[in-house]
Amino acid sequence: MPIETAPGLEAGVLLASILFCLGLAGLMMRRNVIFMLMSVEICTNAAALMFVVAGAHWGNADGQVMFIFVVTLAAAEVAIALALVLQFYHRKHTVDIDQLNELRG
Amino acid sequence: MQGLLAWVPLLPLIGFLTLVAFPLFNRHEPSQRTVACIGVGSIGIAALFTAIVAISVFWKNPSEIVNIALWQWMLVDNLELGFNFYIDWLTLVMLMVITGVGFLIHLYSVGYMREDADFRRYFAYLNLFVCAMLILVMADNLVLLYLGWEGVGLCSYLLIGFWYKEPANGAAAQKAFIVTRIGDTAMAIGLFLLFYEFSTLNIPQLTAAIDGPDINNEVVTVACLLLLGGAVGKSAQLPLQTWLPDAMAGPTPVSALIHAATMVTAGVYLIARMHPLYLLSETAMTTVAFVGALTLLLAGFSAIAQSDIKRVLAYSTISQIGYMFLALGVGAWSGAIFHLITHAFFKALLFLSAGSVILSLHHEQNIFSMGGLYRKIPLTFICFTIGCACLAALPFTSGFYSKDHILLSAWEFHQGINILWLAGILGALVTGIYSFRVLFLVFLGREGSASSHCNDANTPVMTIPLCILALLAMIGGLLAPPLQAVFGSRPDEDHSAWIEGVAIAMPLIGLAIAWKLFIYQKKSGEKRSSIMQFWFSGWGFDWLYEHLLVKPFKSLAKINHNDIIDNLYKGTAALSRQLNALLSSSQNGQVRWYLATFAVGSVLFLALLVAL
Amino acid sequence: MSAQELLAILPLLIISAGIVILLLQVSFWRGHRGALATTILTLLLAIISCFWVTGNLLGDVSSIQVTALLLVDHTSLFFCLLLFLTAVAISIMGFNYLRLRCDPRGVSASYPEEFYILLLLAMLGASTLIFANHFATFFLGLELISLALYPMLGFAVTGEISPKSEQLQSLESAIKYLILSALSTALGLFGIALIYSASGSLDFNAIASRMTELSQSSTLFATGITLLLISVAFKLSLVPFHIWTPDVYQGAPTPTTALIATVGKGAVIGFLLRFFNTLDLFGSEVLIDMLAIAAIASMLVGNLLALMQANIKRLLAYSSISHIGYLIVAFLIGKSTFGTEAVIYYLVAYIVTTLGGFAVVGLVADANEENMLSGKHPQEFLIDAKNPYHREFYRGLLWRSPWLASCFAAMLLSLAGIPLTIGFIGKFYVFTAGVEGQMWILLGGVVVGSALGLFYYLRLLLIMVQRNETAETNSNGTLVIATSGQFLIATLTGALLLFGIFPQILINWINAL
Amino acid sequence: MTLLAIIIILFAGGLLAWLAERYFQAGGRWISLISLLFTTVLLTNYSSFITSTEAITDNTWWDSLKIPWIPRFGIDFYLAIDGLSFLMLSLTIAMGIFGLIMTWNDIQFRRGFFYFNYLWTLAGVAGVFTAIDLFLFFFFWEVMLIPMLFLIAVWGYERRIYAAIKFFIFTQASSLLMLIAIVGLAYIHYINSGQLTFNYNILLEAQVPSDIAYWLMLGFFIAFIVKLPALPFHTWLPDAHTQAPTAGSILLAAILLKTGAYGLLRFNLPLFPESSILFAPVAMTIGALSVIYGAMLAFAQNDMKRLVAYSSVSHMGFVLLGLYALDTIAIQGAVMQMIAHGLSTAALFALVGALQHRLHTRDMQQLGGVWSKLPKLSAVALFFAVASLGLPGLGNFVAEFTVLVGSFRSNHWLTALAAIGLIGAALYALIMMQRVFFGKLNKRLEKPIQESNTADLNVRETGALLVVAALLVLIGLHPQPIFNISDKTVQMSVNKIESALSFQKFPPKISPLQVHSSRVEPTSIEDNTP
Repeated sequence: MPIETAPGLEAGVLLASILFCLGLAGLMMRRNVIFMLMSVEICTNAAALMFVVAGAHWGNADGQVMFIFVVTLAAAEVAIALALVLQFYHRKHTVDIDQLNELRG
Repeated sequence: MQGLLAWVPLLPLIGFLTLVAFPLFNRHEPSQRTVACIGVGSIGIAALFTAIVAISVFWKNPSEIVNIALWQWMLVDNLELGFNFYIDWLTLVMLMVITGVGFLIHLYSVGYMREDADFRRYFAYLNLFVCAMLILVMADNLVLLYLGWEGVGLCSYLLIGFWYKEPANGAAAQKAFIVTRIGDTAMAIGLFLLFYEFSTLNIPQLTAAIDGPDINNEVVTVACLLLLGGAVGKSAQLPLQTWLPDAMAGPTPVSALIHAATMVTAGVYLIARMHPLYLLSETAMTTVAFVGALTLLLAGFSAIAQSDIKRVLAYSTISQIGYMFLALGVGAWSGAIFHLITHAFFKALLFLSAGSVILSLHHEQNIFSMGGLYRKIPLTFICFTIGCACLAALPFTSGFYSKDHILLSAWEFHQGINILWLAGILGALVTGIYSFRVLFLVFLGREGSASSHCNDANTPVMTIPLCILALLAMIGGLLAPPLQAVFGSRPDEDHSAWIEGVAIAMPLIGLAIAWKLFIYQKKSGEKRSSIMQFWFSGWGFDWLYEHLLVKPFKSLAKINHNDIIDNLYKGTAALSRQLNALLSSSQNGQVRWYLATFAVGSVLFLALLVAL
Repeated sequence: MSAQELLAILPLLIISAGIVILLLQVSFWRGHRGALATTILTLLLAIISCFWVTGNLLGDVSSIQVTALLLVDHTSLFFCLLLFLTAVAISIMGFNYLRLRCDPRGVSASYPEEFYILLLLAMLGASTLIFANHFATFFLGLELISLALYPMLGFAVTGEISPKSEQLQSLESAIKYLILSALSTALGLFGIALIYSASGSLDFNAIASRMTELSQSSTLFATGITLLLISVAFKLSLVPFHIWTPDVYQGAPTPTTALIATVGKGAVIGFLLRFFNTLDLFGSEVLIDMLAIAAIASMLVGNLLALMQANIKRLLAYSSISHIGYLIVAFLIGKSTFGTEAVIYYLVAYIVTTLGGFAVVGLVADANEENMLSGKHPQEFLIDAKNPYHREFYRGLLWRSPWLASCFAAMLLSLAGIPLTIGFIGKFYVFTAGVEGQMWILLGGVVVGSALGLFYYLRLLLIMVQRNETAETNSNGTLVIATSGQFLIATLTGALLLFGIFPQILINWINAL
Repeated sequence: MTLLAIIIILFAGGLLAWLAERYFQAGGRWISLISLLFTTVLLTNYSSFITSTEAITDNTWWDSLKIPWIPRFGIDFYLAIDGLSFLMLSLTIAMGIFGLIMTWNDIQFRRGFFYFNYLWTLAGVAGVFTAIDLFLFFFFWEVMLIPMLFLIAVWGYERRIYAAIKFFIFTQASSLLMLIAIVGLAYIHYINSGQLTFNYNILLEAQVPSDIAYWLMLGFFIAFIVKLPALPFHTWLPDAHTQAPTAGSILLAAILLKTGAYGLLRFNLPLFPESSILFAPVAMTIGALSVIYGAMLAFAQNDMKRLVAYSSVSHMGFVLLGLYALDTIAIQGAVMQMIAHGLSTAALFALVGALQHRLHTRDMQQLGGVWSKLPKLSAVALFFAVASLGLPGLGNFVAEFTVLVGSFRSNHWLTALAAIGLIGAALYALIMMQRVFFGKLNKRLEKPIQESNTADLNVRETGALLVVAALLVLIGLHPQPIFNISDKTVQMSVNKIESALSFQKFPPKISPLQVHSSRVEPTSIEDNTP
């Protein structure tokens, strides 16, 4: 049952978008893979936040459920990512993403 | 009886085929004797048949017409062409000239070409030529005529370039073919126009259709002019006359047969054949007349300046055909044909005797290195003299009668002194000059460089034709064919005597001048006066065409040698290769750059969302 | 959740069961062949179950709603079927790939079995995505695929004996894909969130019903859809989100490449069809135009990029970009069943051909690898003619191993859309769709694209038929491909020709489902 | 049934030839020869129709075969033959045999595969000439390209890859336009009649709004003139011809080019009469320009093969001119030109091939004075050169003359322009004779002639060439049978045109608007799923 759009929603959208943009910026600026992963997390969480806001706005639980999903996903993703980064470090002895440009053309 | 006529063109064809097919059946070359038998024999029989038919069928009534339908050639929509022959007296005359003179020249060739390795090829070509020429004159529709027309063109090409090892000959041959082809194309377009207008190309039907009430005169004029284009090309008249002098590169008998007696007169035949059409168009007639007049003068003057015996004859041929055109132009159809016949006789005679001179001098053709040959080769001398006399139209030679006829008609044409007549008269004078000039330079006067090692190369096979031709040239004046049925007879009113007088006087004056100028001229053609030089080069037409047409075309072709249009596609290919390079550089393997593009892409999409 | 519903999602259940079994099996008794057997068995069972479920969907019940999350209908089942078959092919490829690169008895033992587990996981994700009728399931499926893909992309790393450079490239591709796809996921999530906040629901049907009252032009909603579309476009590697494709394709182990190129895209297309149909988004000009632009861009850019490409895996990557572009043309003509049919047919053509292409490339590389391991040739990737992924390696292949070359030629011709192959019929469908929708610009794009495409396909083709003047190309010797591989290629070629010459068969199947 | 048999024999023969290579080297060509002869025998089934063309006035097709293929789109495997198809088919087979015999010993590398491609090309072309279902037509249209591609790319000369790809991209890209046009036509017909079909006979009655028809017509037209080829799409031809092996060039020149002309006559004119009338002046201009331009380029070439190739551009220009004169005589002439050009040019290519085989060059700067060494070859070459410059009494003349006579009736100036091409033809033909055969023997040639005791034409070659020559003479002197055979087809197109002309007085009923309105009920091609 939609409550007619409270000011909360716009604010939430705004906040989330800012958050997302921050993440994106970090992603593009950082060269250290670890930090890049963090930035991705920020982006993801921005989305998650959006869900929560929306859920609150509509007053139903789906938002929260999605939030759980997102968090889980993030965890899994990071786990794999770290494994890969580890391998990367093994072989190149660096975590600088720009070293990772053998494939091109 | 009439069926024999179908064999007349067929026999040379058979001769040609057998000669060509020889190597298919046995590997070593046949003996000259066999070749000669086939080559000459086929023409001989053809001539015989013609004679038989002429005597049995045509002799009695001059209005006899024979139609021979062989088979349906094309029948599409309303285009109906038969492979049919149509023989009236005009055709018959041509037949007799072609087969008769042709036979003599064939015979002569046996002697002339005896040393040549390609004996068989020579006679094959010659037979093919006769066949084509016969079809040309016998055709009952213009397309069939065109077939013969092109056929003779091809043969002339092959025979001019007969000694193919010499590049110059090849060039001359090409020139001949292409220049005539230009005329032929005009003629072809003329045919299209005629068909478009009258929806038939059958000559009798055309002549019938012309009598119809509503005739678009412009169309007829244009058609006539286009046909004239073809005629001008074949008959080496202005402006397409340049090929004939070069065509002398071929063996001399060839020059005699093709470039004097028969092929070059095809144009005259064509116009005579289509005369009902021309009668409808004043413009066309006058054009023909003036082309003739102009040509005969130009060629005549050029002939005076030549140093090569054959080129002199070539120019004289052009100028004589000019006379014929003049005659056609003034409507003296039968006169034109009559001159055609006599010209065939004496010009063939001249060429053949020239040939024996050349042969006797081991292929020396420069008249300035000849002289005083009358002792060495008397027979040739006599024949040549007769020829010259006829050419110059001295009284009581065949040439005199025909040319006189032409001059008179030119006079009648405007009832009095007029340009055409004057041109003819002047031409007669010039003719006298150049013909006797060459006679004197070659046979009289003091000996030239080449004259010393001259030994008579005449063999019976060569002398017999010479004598016969000489005889014909003498008495040819009496053989005026009965062509009234074809052209309709015109009342010939009597003329004041002085006109005749002028006509008779002119050649004699020419003779005198020639004697004055050339009999003791020192034997060196080196330094000519500029005017002579100009005439020598045939009034600079070659130069003109070279710079006006040939050079531009060649350079254009060279510029576009590899197809400008292709660059369009090459360009496209290059462009896409560039784009490929550009885009590939975007794939630089940098993750952060990739992220950036991703971001930009997203922004773009959102922008689209706003924009759209 | 009734029994009928449970039965409806039988394929999912079977796959999941298969995963569990495989896990247990691996943990107790490692064995490459065993793992393969189980995988294929599972997949076959799933396939059969698909048919069975289809059998149940008769007459009035054209589709079964399983809770709010899943919806089983004919189209989705067909997609499942298709993808499972693909998976079988991929597992065979994987077997040949890993056979040479992992040896459990090595110093640091490297085990191939996990590959199959991941494969099954990906399939589970894919089928979930296809059945998804709710953003939660959509998200779940999509992520399941991605999460399974990351390790598969990097799988060469475990193969100790595989060449070092190969390992590095594989790793690189994995990391690149991970970061980029994580971002796109986040974006997609954000989009979903916006949609949710606009419509207040995550269920497609609910959203559809809501859309009627909430105005179409609601900014939030539109933005949300756009963002979602972007992340989907990323998965489909539509321009301008294509840029990861070549690197990832090139670096990854060839079976994985095949997987990501076929299943990864196929599932997403399946989802897209349902999503657009349920929400009836074909109505909205904006989205259509967006997709159209992306499609044209993909055709042109993809082909242009491929034009001079010498590395065959990259080449196929680029060509796949352009092919998705063509597919979108068919997709755009909307909810008419003909549109769906066209999309499906083109997808089948695309999958068969792409699989074939990658199969050949992979197996050729494997054969070459085998020669190297058996010490026939010193291994050196510097000379192009020795690099099994380079164009030059294929010079004169037709004279060395005719059958293989012929099959590959067939694949290339199919990619180029020449008759006698399935690719041609696919293209014909696209053209028909384009004409029906009167999308002349798009058609122009297709024509130009195809013309460009011809160039590189033909060049590859003609290189194979070149008489090999140079001796050293001979030294690659005849390539002996493993029997299973031969079987696979033969089957794919067979299908390619069969459906190319008698398309009606396939059409009937599509319409029957 | 015969038609199917012909096509199948060719396909099967190809496969056999390929497999036979394994077991005995010479197998391929014998198998090809046998299968070709066999098809010839099959063709004689239709002799009855040739003799009596009036006998079967009711139906245009002599024989047809219809098997449902893709019911989903109403596509049938529909072959049929009429006079035109028969002529083209005979030409195809004849030239196939000719090429085979002329290049009997040329191919050393992978003979089996060569003859496989050779026969498959022929099969494809045979399909093109007999397919009456538009989809099927397109199908064969593409199928014939692939083997040709291989012929050029594998057995070609120096720049074969470039030539092959160029050839393929040109034809393929243009044919995609045709595919769009085909689908468009079928779709519009479907919209109007509710019946989805690609059947030519039915689509002839399709009511297409004139503006759309114009575009569709262009789609077909471009595909066909690329193949013809005409300005400005001709540039693939010189490369393809020059680089292809002799047999390939023969096929290209004699047969593949004809498919374009055939398509124009069979599809463009009858399917889109109104738009053809509108478009005719443009097309005729293109034709006339091609005549001139091709001749000029031919004249400029140094490579003998390129010269002949460009001469084909010039000759096919006449075909285009004739077809779009929309006049019975002209169209008949165009048909005649297809055949005559096929014969003469094929022979010329064969001769160039023979020359290159003996002297290892086709560059005219390297050649010269060949006549003295190879009189037979040169004589034959002379014959065909003369034929291609359109000497009366040979096939080409009949063709060109009829074309010009006919087209003069519809457009004076363009025809006059094209007639100038006759001069051009003389130029290049003679220049070729002069540079290659006449003149002194080129110094460069003495060595090759010494070391490889160069033999003149042998019995096999002479025989083949003489047969072709005889055919040309026959056509030149007695073309009537051919006119009669093709008459019915030509009449059909012309009638279409004329009815359209009369129709133009009262503008067509269907307006685009109406189409859109009628687009409502069957929005898409769904209702006729089997």
